[in-house]
Amino acid sequence: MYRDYILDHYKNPRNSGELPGATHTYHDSNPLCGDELTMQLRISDGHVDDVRFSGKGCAISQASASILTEEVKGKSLDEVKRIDREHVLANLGIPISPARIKCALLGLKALKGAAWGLTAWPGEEVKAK
Amino acid sequence: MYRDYILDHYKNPRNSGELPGATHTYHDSNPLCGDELTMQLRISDGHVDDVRFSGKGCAISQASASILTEEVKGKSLDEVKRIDREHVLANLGIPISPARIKCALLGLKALKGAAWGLTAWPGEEVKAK
Amino acid sequence: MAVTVRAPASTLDVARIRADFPVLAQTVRGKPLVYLDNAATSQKPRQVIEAMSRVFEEHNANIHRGVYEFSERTTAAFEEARSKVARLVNAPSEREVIFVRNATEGVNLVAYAWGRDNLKRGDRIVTTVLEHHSDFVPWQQLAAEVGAEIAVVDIDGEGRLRRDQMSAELRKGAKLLALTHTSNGLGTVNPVREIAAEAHAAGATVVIDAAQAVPHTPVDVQDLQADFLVFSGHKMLAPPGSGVVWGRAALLEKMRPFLYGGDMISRVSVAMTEWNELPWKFEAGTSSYVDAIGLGAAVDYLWAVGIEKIHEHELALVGYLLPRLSEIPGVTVYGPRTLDDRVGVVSFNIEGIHPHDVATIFDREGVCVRAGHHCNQPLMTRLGVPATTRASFYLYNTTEECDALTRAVHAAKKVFGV
Amino acid sequence: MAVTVRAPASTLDVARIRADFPVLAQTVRGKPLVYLDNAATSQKPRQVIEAMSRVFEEHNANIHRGVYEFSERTTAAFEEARSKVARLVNAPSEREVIFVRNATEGVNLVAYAWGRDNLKRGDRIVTTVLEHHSDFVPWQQLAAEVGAEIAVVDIDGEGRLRRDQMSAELRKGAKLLALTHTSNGLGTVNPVREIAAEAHAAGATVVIDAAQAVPHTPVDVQDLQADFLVFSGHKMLAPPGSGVVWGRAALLEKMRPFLYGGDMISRVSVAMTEWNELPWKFEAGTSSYVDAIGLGAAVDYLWAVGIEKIHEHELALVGYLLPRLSEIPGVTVYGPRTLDDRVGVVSFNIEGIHPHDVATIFDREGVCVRAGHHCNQPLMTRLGVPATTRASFYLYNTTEECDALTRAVHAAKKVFGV
Ligand SMILES: Cc1ncc(COP(=O)(O)O)c(C=O)c1O
Ligand SMILES: Cc1ncc(COP(=O)(O)O)c(C=O)c1O
Repeated sequence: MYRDYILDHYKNPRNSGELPGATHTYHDSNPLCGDELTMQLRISDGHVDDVRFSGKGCAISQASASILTEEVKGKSLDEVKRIDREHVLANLGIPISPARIKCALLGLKALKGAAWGLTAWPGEEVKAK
Repeated sequence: MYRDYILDHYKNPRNSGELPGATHTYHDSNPLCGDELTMQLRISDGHVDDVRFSGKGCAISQASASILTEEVKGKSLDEVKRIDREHVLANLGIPISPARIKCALLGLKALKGAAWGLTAWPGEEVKAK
Repeated sequence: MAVTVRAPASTLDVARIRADFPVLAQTVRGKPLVYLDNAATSQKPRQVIEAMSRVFEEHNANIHRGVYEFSERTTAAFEEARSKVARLVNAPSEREVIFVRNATEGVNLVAYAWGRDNLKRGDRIVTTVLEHHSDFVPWQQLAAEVGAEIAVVDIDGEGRLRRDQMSAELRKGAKLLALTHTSNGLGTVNPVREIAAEAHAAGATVVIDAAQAVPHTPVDVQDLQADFLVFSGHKMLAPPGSGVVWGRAALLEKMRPFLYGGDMISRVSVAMTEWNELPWKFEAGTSSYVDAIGLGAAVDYLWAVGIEKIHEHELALVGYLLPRLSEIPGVTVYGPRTLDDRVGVVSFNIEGIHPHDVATIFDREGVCVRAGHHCNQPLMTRLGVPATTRASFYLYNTTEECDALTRAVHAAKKVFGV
Repeated sequence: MAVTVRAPASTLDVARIRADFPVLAQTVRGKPLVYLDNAATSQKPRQVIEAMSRVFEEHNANIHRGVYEFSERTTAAFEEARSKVARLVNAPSEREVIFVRNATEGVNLVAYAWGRDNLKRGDRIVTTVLEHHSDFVPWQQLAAEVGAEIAVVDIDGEGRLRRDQMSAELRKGAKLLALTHTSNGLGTVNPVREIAAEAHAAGATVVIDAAQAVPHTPVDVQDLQADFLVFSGHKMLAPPGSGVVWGRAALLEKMRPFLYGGDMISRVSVAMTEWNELPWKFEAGTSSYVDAIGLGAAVDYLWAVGIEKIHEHELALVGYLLPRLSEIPGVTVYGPRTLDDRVGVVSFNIEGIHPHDVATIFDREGVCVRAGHHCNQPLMTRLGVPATTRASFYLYNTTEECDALTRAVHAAKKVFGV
């Protein structure tokens, strides 16, 4: 599961940090692992002008997010909305065990949240106290 | 379990009915079976002058109560208070299966309740609604 | 009381089925076991017993939180059981299937987590005299707590629900309908779909007790238009400890949780807590995951046999037993006298013999039946009896066992000279 | 971090014990299984697996209500399991032992049935940052419902409870103390007896979460002076589905029931209900009687081995592992650095590797450990980490398995180049 490719993205994340002038931002987390992830997009003319992510967590979640940012740059918003789980898992190029699927897909979830302009994931509104 | 002796007491209960001038009365029941049993004692000079029971239910509970009434007549109140489960089960002269123990001892329970002058069995006060 | 009914034919290969149930080869006091207490609990096929042992022997680990293979395998088996249950009752989504201990806990879950927030002083709860204590006492107590009223719909002389009375009660307005799909005391099947429609029209939420339905007949929560439906695995070949609440996602999402603790949370801080998603929001602490996996195996078994066929088989047995039992002098049979809308439950009494004495004598003949109030005291009061003797069938029972039962009735009459 | 501890000697015949656990002979990805997730759930010996199958194969029937031999045999086995549990924790009476699904349901039972009637606005609940979510969230939610306050006592740098703070909080007055006997996150054992005495002096009722205590050390409810004590069978060789609440009879008798339905009643009419006697007043519906019988067999097994010896064995393993693990560069161990007042739980992190990645790599080596927050989010927040990796021992673990763990740490470091 920990091929050099993954470890490289984990240790040297691409497009990491704060995005100045971001038009779309979404934060998500996986409380089970303590993974945290924020995706930011700057959209102009319906296309991804720039993208950044920031977060902390396991190698799988951070590498998966890093790989995703490389892919979406320049894509249209519609194309971004169409990226699916299978595609992201295939991108990682390694078998992901069931317990780690959520880690692998956290970046995609945050990306979709940003692309659709969500403020909370449907059905996951905070239902506290 | 259904020896003639038991069936005879069931069909021809001894000391059955209402006891005029009863000094001690106790009613108990076994909701699981729907057995109901009232024991009445007339005590004078600390001795059982007369005893009656009334009730309805299974052969075991009714026969056991009937046999018990025959036994206690003339006994002192102290002697009645000392009658124990083992004695009653031995009196029946047949093996009683675990599920029927409560039936076999209902008469004793009502008798003790009467002898001790209880209004409710300790720990079984009605805890309703 | 003479009863004649046209018995349908059974298409089950009962000999083959019986070979799957190790307990049925047992004897009681030297006589073959005749197990006719299936409404209390069913026996288990080796497929279920082995599915459970296999977890312990091959990959046991706590579910949901383990990042290692055994935990993943056990979690997969547990969630697969949930999918099977969802398909069994045609739930729109697995998210709506909550594992609990038994039907009783299921009703309590709804009473605590939905009822306390949705019922208030003066609201009306409509229910029936056929309810098992588990679908009656939780509502009675909740009504007392919040100040709601309870209307209890009666039955007719054959133990069928008074439909006119039910409609009238619902027309008066109701916030909740608590209705048993199938009576465990008499075997009556209620017209749930029709009544649920009337209840919805009256603005009521509909809770169905399907503890005696799911094991014996096809049940489709969407077709019934239920809002909540509960049942117990142990009455359908699965182990005790495997019960189910199905509920509409829209309701479950709005509800507060019931039990609080591990696994049902998403995030906990000293100040506040966020809940997990459905269905786990309602599954606090370590689930009875091996029991649930046993239920999954039981569903597989029932499917392979065919639930519709099981129902026909049981009706065939009722059709065989009912006339034979009814013709014995002194025997009174309670409940439906025909095979319409009923399951394989036959309740009766023998004049002059208390049901407990009947059951004790039956036991000596190897015949296991239930004697008592069957957790149906309001129904017993309605019938005017302290208790009944009840025989209840399942897929492995035979007409020979019906004969053993009638022989046992004669034996009891002989002992008591009635 | 260098740690040296004097390891006591183990007197267990571990090879013989391991032969009783079929799952331990399994391999994972071709490597021998090294099961170090016992704080999550334990493995089961064949004695327990067979005790359960035996019920299904030999005399399965629903308990308590059947007037026939199978029901009587199953009831006897179930109630015998209760007696065993009562003796295990030295309960004054079996009437005080209530079977529930797990420790979580146990805490909720107390919160609903005792808490709702005894806590009111402004009352104080004292608890600790060591609590498992199951002994924290129920109180947090109850406090919010009734308007009570919660005080959360902190730990020191070694993960031991701040006794001074605990005393101070209790002196301010408390209606309830909710205290874990043993921390599942760090292995700390709390001085329960002393704290319970202070709590009683302050007028508080004492609820002890003994989920990590009863499986690993002798627990005596009378000696501890607890009012309620909960634990889970699945962490002590028994199946999931077998949990226990012990409570003082005087309190249980005054409490309202928790779940309503069959078996917990004595008499039901449309207008009112009378409750059954203890303990059945708190056991509604069909109990998980086979799981409970499995717990009885587990208690037999633990007794035969000796719980004090199991405790010593686990401490010997901690004494072996702790120095070896601590000397690996980049490894941080959380919790007590000595063997005093602790059990066989070792929580740690490797710098530069997230615990989930650690656990995934361990899994490839056949080593099963837990990675995450261990249902201890307030504790994780306190430690300033999102998660830890946790190894936890039981009677069948060996020093060779400790070596496998340290080898796996080195493997993980190599993969991540740290
Ligand atoms: C200290 C402690 N309390 C409570 C629990 C909850 O146990 P269960 O999930 O069996 O209810 C656990 C189990 O992880 C525990 O370790
Ligand atoms: C109609 C009905 N409802 C509810 C129950 C309660 O089931 P359990 O004891 O499994 O909770 C039963 C079982 O007797 C039943 O027959």
